[in-house]
Amino acid sequence: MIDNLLLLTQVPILGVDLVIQGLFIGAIFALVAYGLALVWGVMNVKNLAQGDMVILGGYISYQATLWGYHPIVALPVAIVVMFMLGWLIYAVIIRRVVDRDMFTSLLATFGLSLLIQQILNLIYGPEVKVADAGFGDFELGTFIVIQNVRLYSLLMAAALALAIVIFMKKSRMGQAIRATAQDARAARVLGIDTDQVYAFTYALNAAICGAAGVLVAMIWVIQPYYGIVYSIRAFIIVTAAGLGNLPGVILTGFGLGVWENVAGFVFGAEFAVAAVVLMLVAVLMYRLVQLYRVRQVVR
Amino acid sequence: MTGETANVIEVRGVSKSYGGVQANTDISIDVPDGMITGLIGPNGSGKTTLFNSIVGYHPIDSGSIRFQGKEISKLRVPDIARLGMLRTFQQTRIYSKMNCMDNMQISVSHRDTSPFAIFALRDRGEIVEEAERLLEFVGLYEKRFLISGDLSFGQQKLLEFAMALMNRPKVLLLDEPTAGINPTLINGLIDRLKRANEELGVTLFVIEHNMRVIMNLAGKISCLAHGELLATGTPDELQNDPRVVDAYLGAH
Amino acid sequence: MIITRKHLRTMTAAVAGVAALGMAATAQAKVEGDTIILGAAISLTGKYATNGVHAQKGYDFAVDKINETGGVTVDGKSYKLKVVYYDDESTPARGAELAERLINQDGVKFMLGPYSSGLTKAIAPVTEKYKIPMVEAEGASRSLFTQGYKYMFAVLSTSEQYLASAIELAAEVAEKQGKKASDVTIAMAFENDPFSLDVRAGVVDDAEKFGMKIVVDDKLPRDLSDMTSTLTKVKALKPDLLVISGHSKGAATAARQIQELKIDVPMVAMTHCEAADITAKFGAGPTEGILCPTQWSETLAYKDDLMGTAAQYNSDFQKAYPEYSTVPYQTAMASMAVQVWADAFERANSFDTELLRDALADTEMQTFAGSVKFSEAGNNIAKPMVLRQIQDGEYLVVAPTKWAAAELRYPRQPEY
Amino acid sequence: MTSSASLDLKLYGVLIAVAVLVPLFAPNYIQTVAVMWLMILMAMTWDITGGQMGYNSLGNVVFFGIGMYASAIVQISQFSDVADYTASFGAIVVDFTPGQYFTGLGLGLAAGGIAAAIFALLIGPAMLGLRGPYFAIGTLGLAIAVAELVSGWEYVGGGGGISMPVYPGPPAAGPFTFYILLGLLTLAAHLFVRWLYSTQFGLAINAIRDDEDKAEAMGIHTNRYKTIAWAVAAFFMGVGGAIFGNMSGFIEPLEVAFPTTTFGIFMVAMALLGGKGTLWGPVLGAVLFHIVKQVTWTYLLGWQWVALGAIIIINIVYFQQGILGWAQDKWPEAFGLTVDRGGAARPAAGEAAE
Repeated sequence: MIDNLLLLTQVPILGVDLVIQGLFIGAIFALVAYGLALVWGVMNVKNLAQGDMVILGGYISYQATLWGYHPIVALPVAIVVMFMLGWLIYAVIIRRVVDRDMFTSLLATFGLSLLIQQILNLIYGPEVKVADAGFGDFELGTFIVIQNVRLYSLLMAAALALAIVIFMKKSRMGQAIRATAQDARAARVLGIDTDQVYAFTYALNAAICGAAGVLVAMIWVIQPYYGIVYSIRAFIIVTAAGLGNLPGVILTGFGLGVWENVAGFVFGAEFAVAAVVLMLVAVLMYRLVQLYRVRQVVR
Repeated sequence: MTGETANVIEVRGVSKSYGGVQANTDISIDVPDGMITGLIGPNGSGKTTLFNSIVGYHPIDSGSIRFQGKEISKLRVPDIARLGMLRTFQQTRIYSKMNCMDNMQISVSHRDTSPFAIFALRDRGEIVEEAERLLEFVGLYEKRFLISGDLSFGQQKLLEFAMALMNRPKVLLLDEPTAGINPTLINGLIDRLKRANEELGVTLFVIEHNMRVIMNLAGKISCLAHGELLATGTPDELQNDPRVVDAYLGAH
Repeated sequence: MIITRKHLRTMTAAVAGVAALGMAATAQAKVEGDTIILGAAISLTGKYATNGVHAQKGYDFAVDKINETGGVTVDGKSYKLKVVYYDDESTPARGAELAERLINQDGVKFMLGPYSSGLTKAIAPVTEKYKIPMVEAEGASRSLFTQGYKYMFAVLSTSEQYLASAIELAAEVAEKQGKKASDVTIAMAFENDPFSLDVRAGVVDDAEKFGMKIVVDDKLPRDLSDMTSTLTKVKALKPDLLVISGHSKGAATAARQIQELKIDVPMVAMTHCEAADITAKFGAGPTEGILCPTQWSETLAYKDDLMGTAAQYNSDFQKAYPEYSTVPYQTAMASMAVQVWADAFERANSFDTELLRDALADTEMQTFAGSVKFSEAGNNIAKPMVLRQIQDGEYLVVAPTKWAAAELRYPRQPEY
Repeated sequence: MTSSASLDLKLYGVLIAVAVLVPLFAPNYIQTVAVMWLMILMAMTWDITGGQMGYNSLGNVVFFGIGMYASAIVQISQFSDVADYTASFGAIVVDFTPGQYFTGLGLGLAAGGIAAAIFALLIGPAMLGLRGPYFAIGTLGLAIAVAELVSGWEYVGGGGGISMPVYPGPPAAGPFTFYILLGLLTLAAHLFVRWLYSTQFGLAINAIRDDEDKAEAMGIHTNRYKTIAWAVAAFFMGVGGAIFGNMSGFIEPLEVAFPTTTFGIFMVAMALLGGKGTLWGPVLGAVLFHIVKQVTWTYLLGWQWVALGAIIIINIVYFQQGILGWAQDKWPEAFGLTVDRGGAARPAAGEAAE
């Protein structure tokens, strides 16, 4: 660990590289987390199947390459397919857990996540798959190599996030979603079909995941069991940033990506996951201290 | 007026604000030992905020709160409860999946923290007797083995009251005990509150909206408006205080 | 009291269920009519499933081949082979439970190994306990062979040899260039699991032997999908040799990110290149020059009567399973294990497990995948590990010299 | 209440009968039934906090792993330096006399339980301050974090794992011993939990489940009760993990000791299936779940996990109160609950039913 820190001080450009690569990772995390924040905030569903939906999107782009298309073609396809699938999942499962206690949605979506994993495993097998985009790269200075695919992904994630924000602000459905998030009962009184809103929100989240999955397949590798990686990070980000706080989610997403990369470098790769998950526990503890109902502010 | 009686609660200059809204400003109230004291005021006048400050739900911004001469403004809810000051809730709170007897049994005072007390078997004679006596007192004896969540709202209120008595508190803070209760039953409730005060010696500090009730019940009443203490006095004094009348008329 | 009876009935039903299960499954036995039943718990799902399936296909291919050519003759009678599989879900606890189940409930007396050292470690104590001989083809960890197991035989080379040959090669190259072997610096990235750590131990031992310096020593988490931080270190420290082991997942991730970060280490060695099929995934250019240790190569000059030469096995297998563009060594090793069993049955001329164990211990045969002779500890000491290099998209043997089909290309010149 | 006591006796009788009959008549099933005992133990101890106290942990498996590793360290340090042992990759093997082995095993089991309980006492006050889903997510994170930290801890072999001391004596005796140990532990845990629920403590954790703020307002030492309840669960999980580690023979962090996404979630699913917050629900749920798992695994090879996922979803979404919860709603009298049949209760002092 000391060696690694020394190395970092000797070759400071390494730090820049780690941060840049971390930001790329973080962009994807932020996208997935934003979807989670949406379903969590609007319908109070904690979607443990979040990561598995991402992986599902990844397999859609892999399937596109099998059929001879460029994986990027799968982006709109994945958005549409996942939107419909999300709607279906809502109708069959989620509709019944929306009003239940908070633990129910966690477990039900865990079951869903098992189901998605295993079905993908049955169809595609457990092998690692990739969808190579072949976008090339460029060099920044003499040391840092930037993959164009990562840069494009970052831009696409940003564009997607922007589109969602505009949608939320301008469209009727977006306004209905925001109204429902604030007070579902009041929204119903105002004549908003909250069931429809919920279905749309969940489907929208699935579509976001699908899009993220396409990017994941082009940048990293996919495997039926990789979902949990994204689920956990999405939960960390949303827990840390809070619901309904898009800038917070995005910033935290970037922060987590960078932290994971830097921690993996400094503590050694074997502690990268631990560093991320301990961050979750630390965030929770911090919030706890904040909320702690002591008479006097905690010193 | 209460010169001879020791004050069990002394609130001095308490202020509390929530996110910019001043809920209580420089409030001082005494609750004399062994009496029933009332707290009135229009909606949003800061009554429940003051209650919450006293029982330890949130820190106060300034001022002091003493219970039996001991400063408690920095203690937390359970610690204050163990000192012998309990409160009931405006939205009645009971353990809704347990039956009435269990609700009563777990409400014994928790001052004794030895392992013997923690792991003592339930259904012990003296506790059961006490619980049955108090349930009888509030008129729920026949329903003692019902799941408490299945009781009517009024019955739940009575159960909450009985649970509080089970704890043998010195002071009981009641937040709108008659809210949501069928008006025909209110007299029975007033009667029980008075008996609890007289027979069990529990000092009561009551928030009440219903003027008829509080005039009937309390020996001394304080009135809040816009987070400030408007007046303190006997029921008669308050009823004739134009500021109080204004506050209520202005509010309605 | 209504519920009391109801309750009891439910419990009784549950008990009956457990008992019924017991009755249902004990029907099978070690030999049924003219079929010899072999048992295997193998990873058909979970993270080892890729290679688990490779192994299963290897078992099946050899079984089919043997059955087609007349089966196994024991005591004058000809028997067919059959394998009972259970899915161990890539988890050791499951594997041990399944081994018990195969032996106890299904009455299996002849075992084939699972995939991975971790699973073999979990299963070997069970087979040992019941004195059931097991021929395994996928558990290479040397810690398997220090336990004094008497009933376990491994046809493959042990794991510390996997990348050790790469270290030797690096030493050779260094000396050829007029440097000292001890000047060589090594970066290591190993998955944090029993198998990969064992490979790592072999590398560390050899590196110590030559006095080489290890400059990066990262252990990759098991659900790794990104090794940027490790490779960034490699990039900064410019070692002479980069060694990586992390099953198929690690190989795929490493191959991709080595390309992306334009790692220019002159020598890169990693396990499971073929299993992960990195040349097909990422093309010949970026993977050019990567060294891949293998238990077997179709270019080796071994042969036997059943499978023919290594090359013949290669093409026959691809005919049977067209989805394979290259045959992973896991498959070849698995086939070899079945051949060892068949040979032992014929030599022992009996189904007695003790006689079979002794016959296995005395095995001395050549197969398409190499010679077999077991040490006292049960590992195969007659078969070397070979090192192949990806040259223009082809896997060509470059070491040891005896088998070399091509010159080592050093330093590697990938096209990123 | 006496009827429920006699019912309990009968059920204990059934369990003991199963425990005795299996080795006699179905000795091949010892291993499977031993795992079933473990499943019961997991579901039951999860239910202490999950069902009875309303704190739904997704990370109780952390105690299982800590117990397992604590026992491994204690047992191995009886004869060797642990770091040397793990670094040797199994080259150090010691033949134990039964006396040595069982002394080590006894110490190991005790250490497993104690280490897990201490861990719960240390983290309890902090973690149990989290409410609702945050507690669930926090405990899940904790379990994953501990698993990863152990994976990186070279002293205990990191991701490479540890081979446990080999059971001395004839081969069939080992599983039988662990079968008995797990059976006894499960029985002891159930008796202890049953007693616990019959005390003031049981009422207190029920009160916390129903309304924690109210419980605080009534002066209950909620933090103390919560932490002790979790530590009780941790102790039994720790001993269970220690036994299971010895039974497995080889342990490693992610899949044997801290199987967060399998055992960790199964224990919740089992308790919910049988009916959480009841004494026998988790037992029933664990038995059924285990049987279903064994059957799907045998007859639906390759689809077993799909089936499992579907079962969990159906259980949660359509049948949340679980089997006993459902029965309790249907026949409340049989569970010692009284229902208002209208008119039975005397209108007390003018307080008629509203």
